[in-house]
Amino acid sequence: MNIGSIAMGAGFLLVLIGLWGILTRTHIIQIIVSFSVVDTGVHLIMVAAGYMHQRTAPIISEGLAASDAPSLVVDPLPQALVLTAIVIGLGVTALMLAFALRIHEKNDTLEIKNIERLRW
Amino acid sequence: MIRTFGIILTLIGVAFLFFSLFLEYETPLELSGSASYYAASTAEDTGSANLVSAIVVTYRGLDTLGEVTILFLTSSIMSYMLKTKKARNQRTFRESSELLRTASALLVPFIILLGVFIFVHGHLSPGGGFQGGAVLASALVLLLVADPLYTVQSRILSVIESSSGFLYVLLGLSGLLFGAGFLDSRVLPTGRVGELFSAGLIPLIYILIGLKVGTELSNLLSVFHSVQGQDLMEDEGGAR
Amino acid sequence: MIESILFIVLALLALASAVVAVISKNLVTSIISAGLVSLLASLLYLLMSAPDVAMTEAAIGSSLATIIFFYVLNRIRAKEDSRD
Amino acid sequence: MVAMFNPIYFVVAGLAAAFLLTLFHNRERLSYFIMIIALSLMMLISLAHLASFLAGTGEIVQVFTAGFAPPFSINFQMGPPEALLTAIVSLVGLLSGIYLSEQLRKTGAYAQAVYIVLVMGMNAMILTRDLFNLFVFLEIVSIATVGILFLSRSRTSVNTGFTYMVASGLISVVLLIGIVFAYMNAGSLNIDTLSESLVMAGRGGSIAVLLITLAFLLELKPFPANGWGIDLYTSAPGALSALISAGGMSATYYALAKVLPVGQWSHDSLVAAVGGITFIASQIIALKQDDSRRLLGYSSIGQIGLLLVVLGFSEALGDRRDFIAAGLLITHALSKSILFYISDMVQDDSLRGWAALRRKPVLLVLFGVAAFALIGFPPFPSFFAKWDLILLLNGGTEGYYLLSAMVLAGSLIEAVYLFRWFSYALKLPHEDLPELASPTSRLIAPVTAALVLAGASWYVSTLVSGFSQSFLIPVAFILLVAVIDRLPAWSKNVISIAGVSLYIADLYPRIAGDLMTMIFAGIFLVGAVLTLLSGFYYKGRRAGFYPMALTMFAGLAALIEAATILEFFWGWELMAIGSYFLLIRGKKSMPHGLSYLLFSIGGSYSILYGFSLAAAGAGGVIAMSSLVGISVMPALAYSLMLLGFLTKTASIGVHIWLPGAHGEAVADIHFMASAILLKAGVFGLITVLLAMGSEAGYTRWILLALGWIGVLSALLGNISAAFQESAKRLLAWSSIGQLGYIVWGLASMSHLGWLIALGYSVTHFLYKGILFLAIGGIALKIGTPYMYKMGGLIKRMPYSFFAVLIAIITLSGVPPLVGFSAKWITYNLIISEQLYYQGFVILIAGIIAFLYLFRMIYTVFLGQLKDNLRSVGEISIWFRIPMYLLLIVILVLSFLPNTLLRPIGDMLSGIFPEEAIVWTGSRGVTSLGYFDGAMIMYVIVGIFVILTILFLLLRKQTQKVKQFNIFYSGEAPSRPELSHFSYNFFAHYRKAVGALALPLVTGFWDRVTEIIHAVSDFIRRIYTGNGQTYLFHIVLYVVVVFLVQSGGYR
Repeated sequence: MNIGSIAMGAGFLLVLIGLWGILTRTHIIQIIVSFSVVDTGVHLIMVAAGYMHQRTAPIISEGLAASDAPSLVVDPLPQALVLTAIVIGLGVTALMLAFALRIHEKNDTLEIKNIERLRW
Repeated sequence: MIRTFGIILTLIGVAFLFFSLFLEYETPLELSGSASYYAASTAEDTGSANLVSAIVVTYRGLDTLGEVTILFLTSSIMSYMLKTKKARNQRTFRESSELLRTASALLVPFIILLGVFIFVHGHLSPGGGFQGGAVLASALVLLLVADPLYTVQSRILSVIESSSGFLYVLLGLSGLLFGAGFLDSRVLPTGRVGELFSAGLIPLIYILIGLKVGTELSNLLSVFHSVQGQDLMEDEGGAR
Repeated sequence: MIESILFIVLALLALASAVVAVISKNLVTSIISAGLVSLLASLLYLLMSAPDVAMTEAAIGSSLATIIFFYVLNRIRAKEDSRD
Repeated sequence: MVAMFNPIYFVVAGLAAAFLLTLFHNRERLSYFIMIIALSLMMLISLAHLASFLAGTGEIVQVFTAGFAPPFSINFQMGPPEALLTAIVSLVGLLSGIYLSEQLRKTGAYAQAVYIVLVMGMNAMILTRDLFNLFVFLEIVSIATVGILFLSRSRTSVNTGFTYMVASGLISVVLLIGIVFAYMNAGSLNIDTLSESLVMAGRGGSIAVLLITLAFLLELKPFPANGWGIDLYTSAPGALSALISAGGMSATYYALAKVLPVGQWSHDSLVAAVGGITFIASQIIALKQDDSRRLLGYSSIGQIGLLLVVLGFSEALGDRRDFIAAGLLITHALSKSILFYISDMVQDDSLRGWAALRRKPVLLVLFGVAAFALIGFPPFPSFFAKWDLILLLNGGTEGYYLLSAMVLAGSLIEAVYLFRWFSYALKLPHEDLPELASPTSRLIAPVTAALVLAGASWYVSTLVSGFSQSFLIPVAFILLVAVIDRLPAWSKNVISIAGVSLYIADLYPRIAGDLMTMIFAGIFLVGAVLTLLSGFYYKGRRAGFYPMALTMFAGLAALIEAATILEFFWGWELMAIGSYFLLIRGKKSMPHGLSYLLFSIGGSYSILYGFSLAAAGAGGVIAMSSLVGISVMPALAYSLMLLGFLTKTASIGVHIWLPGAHGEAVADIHFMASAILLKAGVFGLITVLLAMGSEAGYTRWILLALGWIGVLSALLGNISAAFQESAKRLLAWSSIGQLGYIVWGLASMSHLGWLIALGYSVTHFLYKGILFLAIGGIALKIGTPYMYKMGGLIKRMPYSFFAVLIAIITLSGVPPLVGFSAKWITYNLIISEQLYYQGFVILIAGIIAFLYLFRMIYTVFLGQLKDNLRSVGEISIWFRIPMYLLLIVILVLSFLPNTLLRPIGDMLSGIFPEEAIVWTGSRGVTSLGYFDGAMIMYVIVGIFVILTILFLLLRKQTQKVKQFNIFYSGEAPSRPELSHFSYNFFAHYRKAVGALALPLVTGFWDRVTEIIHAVSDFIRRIYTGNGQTYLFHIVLYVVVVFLVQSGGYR
């Protein structure tokens, strides 16, 4: 078992743990925390998807000539995607927190059960 | 109780789904598809030593533009969603120690320099606009820790933010007008791989991204920071 | 080999902090643990030859996000205190 | 030209403007101006491409960003679907931007920037061909959506926004995992190269594709995992909901359509199932909804469900899929936008609050346009789309019969709630109308949307095969009349009569040889002129009357002219719209108009289904001849068509709309509705029966059922008529009875039977025309239709009395008038076809007819003149003219029944060859005996003359009594009018046979409604409002779908 599989497995477990939190925690801040755990898990999965055994970072330097790159570097594309995903994740988290503040303002509580709601 | 049971069952289902995926995963031995193309031709195409940077800025530049836009959205939304009332006088922050204040005053320029270094060298070494921008924002964090009453010049921040965003789009357009497509970085000479002045537009764009991300994150931070001590604007309206 | 063991330890630590982040009733613990998950993940990225991602996760995922969490928490605490 | 409008400019314009805006964040006017410029630019780009595609000169534009070919870089594609969808998104984006100007300006530049980015993101989602890029723009759209949601700043909007964020976050997780695994399996993120990649065949790839599909499905808010999305509609400003519903859903839908081929369509059945469930469930839930925005939300989701069905059946629909999807999408986007814009102006969110629209008729019109477009009435694109959809679903090598039936059932439910709502707006009595905030600036958006919808309708109709453009000419004429609606009634009346007359002159040469067509053309169009003639009575503007009456007549004319079943269906639906609006003009007619429309729609869906089977049998040919010898489930097809037409003849079982609807209509409308409109049903029945014939084995049962339906309609209609207090309702019930005779006659499938049916069709038109005009005129004159408030009117209205008398004699079928000849043939039919059971009931029904006829002539015209009616005058000359024209025809036909019956008989000989009646002069001979109209007339007139002479001679011996030469028994009744002798006239009969007239059928339909409402109330309980529960629904949905689908991977 190489570290790619471990990372992949850990990523899935992180998502599961986070999902558990999202579905069972009743405090909105904790739901957001759980969500960021899910996010981290997904990022881990994505990086693992690009990982290749015994290869180096996709940066050409003195030790790595451009011509050798195809046989020596890991897949750079998932890394680029993760970069994007991380930044998007921060944006989403920040926005969720802003909503949490507003909800607190309106409802004086962050317990999801006690928040006024629309129905049916 | 039933609810918890249902959630457990559902998560077991999710676990089963993940497990099925996990079984299908194996680390590849060869680069496939587009990855092999990137590995083989990035240096030649763009002149960037950092393949990830080349992908982020050039090949998938549109994603990055979108990503910057998301941060922009977040900080814009924040600016009217968490609009605070005019500052009240009794703000409840502890005075921070003299030591901290002096230290931060000394550190901040270096941190900013580090951030700039990171995004200027994005095409050469790990790091780039996002990382550099985040470092810039952390300088602000330090300032705020040292002096909670520090007022951020949000006007300047937003001018930098907007104009770097606008310039980013313009640089992209220049690719369309003088190069082969929107965001084509080969409008400037690609130079020799590994040199500071190489990789066409990539360093320029990364600088703009760095500035933009840095200011956006700073904006976010300062909005959240200011929220701590002040009340939010009242909301209007009733049912709707 | 050592790399693998290190990797497994880090991964287990990350999972453990994730569990703490989700289970803990204390919000501060939760937030710190979640930041820790990010930090550990960024170490994992480094080991997986993804320095760019590692830097980003460390700078954005673990530090900035945590700071924002604390700002919000402070605000809510302050408000609840002033009400009591 | 098009090259100037590089699709990448969507992004450039959007982002450049957004970034620029915030530089001017304290100059709202300038920043708002920049926003509008950017939005207009986006619209210009999409319109340029759309125009070039429509003109046929367009080529698919591929844009490679960064100058590298995909899959190495991200590319945009601008083809016809992209052009159309970006045009819709940009249009609604611009309109909503204009509509929201006040809020956007107040909230400032940042909100405007978010708004632009939202519209840009939707467009980019449509254009991009890269999976991950799609994800990025999807995120942009969801974040911008919640951001702009905050414009409304209500408590619920904040809670909704949070749930929405977490939910779309979860969906992104599903999507991201799917994308990563797709990339791992195929080494590409480009949609086009992915779909070519065979690597996807592996299990990992399959799951990846499933996850991606599922993510976009979830974004489209499938039932039941959509609680997080529905709240959005309730809490967002209406104009924003318009953008989300029209733009966001179009973009996401197209994203899904792009993604499905990636998995080699392996999930099309999943998409179809999700769509079907969502469609039906949303419609049922919407039924019980009282909040207008939430209702619109459910309805939007339902429409998306239907679109998913279309997508899922891509294979069956073939190259018509895009046409159908486009038709539904355009209609949905534009009409939903209109409704959401209006919802912003209405201050009261409840459905009843929409009565406020009466303050501004133009909004009512827009509401109507949107509602009819959503349901799929002509001439809107959805009409043609729905037609194609049903035909293709039933017409493929594999017929999806159940599915198409479900689609129609769902549409019917949608019609129920939309029109119930619409009728609230039109007719709900409101003490004081709620407020309406409708400055003229806010009208720009909905009016523009309606105009675009009209343009799209016209364009779509040119794309349809089997539909002649000439059917649009009457529509254009109607629009013209609608435009001059401000003129006084008489001028519009003149124009209308001129229009119809011109039309008749044009039509006549084309149908001159075809007697059957001539008869119905005569009833429909000559009837049109006669009813319009009586319209001169009305003073003032009679707002809205003429366009609607003409719509009905245009529909009827289209029935006659139809060369294909599509055109026939067009006419049928057009007629339904027109007649609905006519019928609801009465004061208390709202609920009845609604039930009329619902039975109409139910009936027309039944017809549509039958037609689709016919077309399926004919291999897609839709000429009228395809109705003959249907090969796909013929018994069902014919039964459904007959059932559909029976709703219009108001036969027993589906009659419940008629008494109320007709009973409340004003005089000339009553004439149109009863004497003319019902014949459309007869025309339909004849069309179907001619095609069906009576040879095939199954026809026996169909005809037997049809015969009994006719018989029972005759009996129960007549009984109920006898118990009515309102003269109008009496006539309405009587129509049910009369149409029963016709249906019965047709069902016999014999020469004599059809002679009766056609004879009755003509005579019923004649005498009912007279009766409606007379009774309607009287009711107008004295202000009540109740017979116990009339009496003795013979002295005040002798002309009316005479006309009514003649009509009644004709109706009752006693000698000497033309009714008798019909009755005589009836006896012949009963005996010659040995229809003894049915015949017995028919005879009974005939006797009962005397009861109500006697009651009517007696209590209205005879007896004592009421005090308050002493000075009342004769009814309007404009009523008497058409009345007496009809009367002359009756008299002619009575003297010479052969002028009518003989040519009909000759024609019928072509259909039913047996020689039934031999005519010599006015004398008809059957195997059972003979009949001579002229001779009977002479005899009766002779007797009448003798009696008159006797009466005049003996007259001196009678004693004249003054009207008030009576005394009371000393007790003052509390409601004197109810003690009038003509109140509850047939109380004793009611005791005996009243049970037959009890609304058994009404009870049945009430129960059906109740059950559906109960189901609705039960299902909607899943929307608890708890955001966490909604998140759980999403996760559960993923798991269930995965478990269901993964069976196929092993």
